[in-house]
Amino acid sequence: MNLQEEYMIGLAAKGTRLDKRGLADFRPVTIEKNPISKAEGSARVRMGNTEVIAGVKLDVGTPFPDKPDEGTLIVSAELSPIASPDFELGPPRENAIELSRVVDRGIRESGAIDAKKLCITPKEKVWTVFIDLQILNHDGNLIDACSLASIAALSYAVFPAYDGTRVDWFTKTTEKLPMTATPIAVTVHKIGRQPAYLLVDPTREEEDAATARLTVSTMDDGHVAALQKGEAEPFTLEEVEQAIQWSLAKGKELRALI
Amino acid sequence: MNLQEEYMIGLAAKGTRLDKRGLADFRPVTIEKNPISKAEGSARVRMGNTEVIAGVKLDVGTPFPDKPDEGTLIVSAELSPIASPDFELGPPRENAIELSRVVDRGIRESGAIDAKKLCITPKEKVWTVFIDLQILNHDGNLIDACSLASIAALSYAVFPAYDGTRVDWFTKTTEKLPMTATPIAVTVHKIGRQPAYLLVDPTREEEDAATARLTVSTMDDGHVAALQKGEAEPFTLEEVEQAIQWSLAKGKELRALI
Amino acid sequence: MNLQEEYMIGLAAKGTRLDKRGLADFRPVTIEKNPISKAEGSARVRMGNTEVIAGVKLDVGTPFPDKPDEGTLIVSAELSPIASPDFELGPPRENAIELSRVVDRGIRESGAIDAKKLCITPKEKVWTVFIDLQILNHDGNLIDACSLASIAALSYAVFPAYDGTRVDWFTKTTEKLPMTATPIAVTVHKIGRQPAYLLVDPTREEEDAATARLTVSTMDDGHVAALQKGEAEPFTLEEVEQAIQWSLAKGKELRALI
Amino acid sequence: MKRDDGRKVDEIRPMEIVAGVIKNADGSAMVRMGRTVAVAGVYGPREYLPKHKQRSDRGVLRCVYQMVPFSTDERVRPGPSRRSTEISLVTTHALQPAIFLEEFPKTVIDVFINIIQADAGTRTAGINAASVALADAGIPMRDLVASVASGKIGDHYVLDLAGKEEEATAADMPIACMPRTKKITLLQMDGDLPPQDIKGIIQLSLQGCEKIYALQVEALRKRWKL
Amino acid sequence: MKRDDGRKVDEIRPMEIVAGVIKNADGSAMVRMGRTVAVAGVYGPREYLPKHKQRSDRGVLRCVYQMVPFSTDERVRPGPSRRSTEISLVTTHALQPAIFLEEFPKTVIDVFINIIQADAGTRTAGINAASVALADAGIPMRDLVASVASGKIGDHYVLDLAGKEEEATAADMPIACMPRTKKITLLQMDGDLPPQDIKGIIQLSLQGCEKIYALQVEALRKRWKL
Amino acid sequence: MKRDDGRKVDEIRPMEIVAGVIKNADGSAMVRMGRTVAVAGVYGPREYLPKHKQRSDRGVLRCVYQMVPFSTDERVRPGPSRRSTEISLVTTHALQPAIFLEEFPKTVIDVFINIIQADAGTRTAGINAASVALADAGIPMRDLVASVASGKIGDHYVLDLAGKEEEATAADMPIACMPRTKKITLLQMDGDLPPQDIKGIIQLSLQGCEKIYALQVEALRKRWKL
Repeated sequence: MNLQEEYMIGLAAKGTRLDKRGLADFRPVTIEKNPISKAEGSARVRMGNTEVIAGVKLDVGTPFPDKPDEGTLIVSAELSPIASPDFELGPPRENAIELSRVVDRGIRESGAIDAKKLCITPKEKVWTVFIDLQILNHDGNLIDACSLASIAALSYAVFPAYDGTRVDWFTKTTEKLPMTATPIAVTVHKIGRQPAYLLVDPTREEEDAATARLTVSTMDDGHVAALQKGEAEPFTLEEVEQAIQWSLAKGKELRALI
Repeated sequence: MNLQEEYMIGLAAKGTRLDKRGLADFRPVTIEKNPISKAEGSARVRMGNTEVIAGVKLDVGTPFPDKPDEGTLIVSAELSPIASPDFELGPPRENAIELSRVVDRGIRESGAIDAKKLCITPKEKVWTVFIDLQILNHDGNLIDACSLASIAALSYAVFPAYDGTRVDWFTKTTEKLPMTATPIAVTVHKIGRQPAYLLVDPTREEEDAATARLTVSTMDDGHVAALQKGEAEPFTLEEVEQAIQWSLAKGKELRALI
Repeated sequence: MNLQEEYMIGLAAKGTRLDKRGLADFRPVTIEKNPISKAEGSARVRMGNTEVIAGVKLDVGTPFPDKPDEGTLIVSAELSPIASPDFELGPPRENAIELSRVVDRGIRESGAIDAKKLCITPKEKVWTVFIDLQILNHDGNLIDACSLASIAALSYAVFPAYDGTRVDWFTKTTEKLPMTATPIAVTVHKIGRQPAYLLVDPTREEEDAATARLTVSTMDDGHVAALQKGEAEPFTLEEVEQAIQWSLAKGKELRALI
Repeated sequence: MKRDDGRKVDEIRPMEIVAGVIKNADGSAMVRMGRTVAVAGVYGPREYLPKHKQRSDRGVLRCVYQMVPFSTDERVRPGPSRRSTEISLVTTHALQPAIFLEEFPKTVIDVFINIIQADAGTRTAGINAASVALADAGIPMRDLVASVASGKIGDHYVLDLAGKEEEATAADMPIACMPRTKKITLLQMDGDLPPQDIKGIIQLSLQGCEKIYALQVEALRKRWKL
Repeated sequence: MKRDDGRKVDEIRPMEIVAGVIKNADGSAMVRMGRTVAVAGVYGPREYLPKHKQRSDRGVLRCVYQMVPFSTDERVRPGPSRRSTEISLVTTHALQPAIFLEEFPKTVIDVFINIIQADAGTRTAGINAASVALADAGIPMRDLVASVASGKIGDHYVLDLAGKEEEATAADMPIACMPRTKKITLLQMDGDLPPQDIKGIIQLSLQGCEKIYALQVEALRKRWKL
Repeated sequence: MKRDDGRKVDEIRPMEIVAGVIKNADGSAMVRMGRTVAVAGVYGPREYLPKHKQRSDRGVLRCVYQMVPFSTDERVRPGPSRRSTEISLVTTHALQPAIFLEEFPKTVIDVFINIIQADAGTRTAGINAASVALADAGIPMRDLVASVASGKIGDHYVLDLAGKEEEATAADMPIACMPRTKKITLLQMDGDLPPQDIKGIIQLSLQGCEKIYALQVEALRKRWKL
């Protein structure tokens, strides 16, 4: 453990942080609606100096054989080296894959999109929803920023025109995606080991010092839609319960911004 | 040449080996029938400490344009690093490719499967037979072990239910694959240069010392279905003839185990 | 700058080169017609010690959705290590990609092939024209040699037999490709910086010393079909005009060889 | 509540654990949980190459999870997928806290987990196998790691989901823990649950992990002839 | 001649340039040309690894151009394509003459250009952004590089093609130059033009580049609060 | 027996061998066997990089076989396939015994074999070309390597299968040997043959290899103006 890390733990013991925030405080969060007019829907999320854009594109494809009457969802995140000296060129590595899978499952498994309403002709044609995440600046907490941008972009998206044969992306309709809920991911990070402290929305500096994290996705009705523990330090049951409580509270705040 | 190698050659000159076997002796060989109930057919082969599983999966696909009324066969072997410190992660390298191609040709070119009976609708739908090889422990002679496991798994396999549209892998029928023959591969290895000795079923240690090998696949009727020389030391015509004789004899023993 | 480079610049100042050519002179150029009988059309081009073969293969495929009534063109160049100690094994790198894209655009954008005449059934079936470039010896000026070989191979090509279902490559017809023009690429290279000199058809040695190049593709009617500047030294407008003049003159000579 | 396979809600599937199944490996184990079969092989600690990847203060744990192509109803394509990459990552994190990595600076411990038959709970079976394989390799550990996936069907918390229960459950929650301290080293969940249910399911799983732990210890005893 | 968007033939699209948009980068810029939006981030000069790639007499410039999947009507597949590889190469060559690379031996300067919205002229927008980002990073430069694509519609030379003009033009000619000396650092063209038109279009583009240059300088002034 | 192309059963196809066809290579050769054309280029012996791959006691031979996309009726996709990878491997083994590799420690000899037209027997044509190219490069050799594929049609052993004979034969058996000692360096076979036929076909091929060998020597003599 280095000095900076020890100092952060010391602050956490007093309930505060390098930038004076409380442990359960987010940095200022803003959502810009549809900054990308070429996308069917898009959202730019800023959390402090972290900045991401989620873009939703729609296309017509074939359904999976085991779900012949449901549309499909593909979430991709590339950690483009434009956003951080830590990112490298090349195909997505395990961190980018975990990020996109956590975002994906938070939307997919919560049933936030009514996948059956994306079916055009069973077994033959369904809408495919692509969510692509572009990180513009990485200053920590990408899971929460990307999840928020994704669900916001979905809720802003409209279908392009489709005549039964070809999609005309140039002409957008006013029909919205069949959204049923607004799952929000909040990730609680742990710093220190014994004693350990929980905090939310870390900067990149805090994230580097964190020993573990737990992402909790919550729904409009207060239910939990997804959990994902990351990194190697264990959690106790009490810490999990604390994380869920914080996520419910913070999730409500973030949901209100969309 | 190192001491161990010289010692092995000395033993071979006396007709024996590190583990007391004769040059033409296999280690104990056992075949376990259908250890993998999810596969359409499977076989676990143990040759001494070498252990491999072959699994057969069936699916419906399209035929190749030049053989519109024949089913297809795909043999894949990955040398998973679980089985040996010599194996590395990543896509199959030349040794794994040679292994799977020798197994593949031994089955394909011998006509052991009646490919025309795998045709469902000419030009449109045929059965694809996948043979996947999982090496659990590599202690030499993978070609023979994998070939034996493959032909055994094929002979144990049954078709899954198929209603003309979708394969139902959950429901297995009692219909066997259209097998016409049981080709068996026996690989004769050469140790030393001048003089050189032939032996079968080497351990990994013997294999590392071997200078060349010749795989001979023989059929139920005593014919030869395939030859494949491996590694860089040449063979004389007399050595080739010797290898064929051994392969015929050993092949009969191995075939009886299926 | 090394001595050899300085020497070349000194020669250029006097209007001459290592092999006594004038700055605007090509090495001897020959085109061999259809050296590859398996290809639908082929051409071997020699420019001094540079030797390339272009082979044209035709197949029936589906059109791009945005051009449902046009055939497709795919140009591939691999810089096979057989041709030069500078080339390495592996998928095409940026130089090979630039080479194939410059050749591709010179043919595609000039409309040299009447793509609509490659349509068999709109939206469903069109001819795909593959041009593959095999470099046999690289002694400079690959762009011009490959462009020339490509357009020559296209003009020598004939359709294979096609019965509406399968292409029969074994049987060639006498029907030629629907060619409308013969674009010829001439690349002008720059050596030195201040002063700088222009020259055409460099050897590999001259090419290594060159600081920039400009490829100009010209048509039968004296029009320009494509420009592509390469490498990092800038050009002045006057140099561009000079390059176009040379390209028009040299292009006429090369076109006459087809 | 009656389960398809006759188990009680708080009962794990019939489980078989055998250590030492791969002769070439430094440690290995096979775990069967119902119809799911995982094999794990451990190689190391061995020098970590290339050298610039070495950690001077501790060893590095690398786990690779993969499904063998014939392990499922529909054949799995060989090679890594996004799913297997993520499971490899969370598996590494699930096992790492149990190992005294600080005792092996500059080395790497490789754990290869091959699922040879899949019927729910493959990541948890893989973690159970890997944990025994690490111990079989003689690597000093704080504790074993035990793992199980549970959920909620109807009003019941249900331990060790199997077969069609994965579709019937309101949520699928795989968990791993170090049983002696009940510290949670893996926690994932997809589905829809009120917060209080999460606690209930975790507690059920922690109890299940104790049973698995006992079987792991027994398998190691048998292997070491204790 | 009346253009679709009301511009005169020698008028560039409405253009916005903002320097310093990416906090983590050593230099950065966003350029909007009509509906095309490019973001460039510069990292370096930094040590070039692996060492055998270092040049002892100068630094190396590497540009990577890519289109973000949601930037176009039909989604772009992530990852490099033949097109993006070529554009990365010509972009590197377009910018390199402007930089005093000889002052940074053994280093690499990485320029990442992401097109987040595409509507004609993405490579030129990318070069304009990258040029400002390099200056924003404080890298010593002979000049900025400005870039624009022009063509010929009917009898008119037309500056800064946009939207459907790319289909209407007899040729599409992107160009980049160092405006102070009018030296051309990028020149490409596809189409069908008599030689004299090439000169005319280049001259029009060189004039356009001067306007772009003024906006680039203005953006840097604003960034440096001059 | 009458063959499609009028040859006798023990006759090779018309064969042309030219050494020194690639100026840049250290050694090269073109071999035409009927309509099959192979070109081989040799680079080396040269330092083997990265260094950890070097063998301190001998040089390493690497052969890469590939079919050019336009060499066949249906276009071949560029890049290595499982088939070409295997042929590269057996080609390396077929040539290696003929080379005094122990004279070139720490080096690599690269042999690139491109099939520019394919009509049966491409691997054997490639080996014949590579063998001449190695000699052309001045690499000390025990012997040349000659190669041919034979089979059995009806009751006849048939030398150097071509065209549709590949489908008519009961087996396809490519072989390579060092003609002076008749040692077999490549041997493959697919088909269905009683054991005694294998001996017969090998003997026929060994005779065929002597004829090929004579043409190889002649080509080298011509190249060296002996």
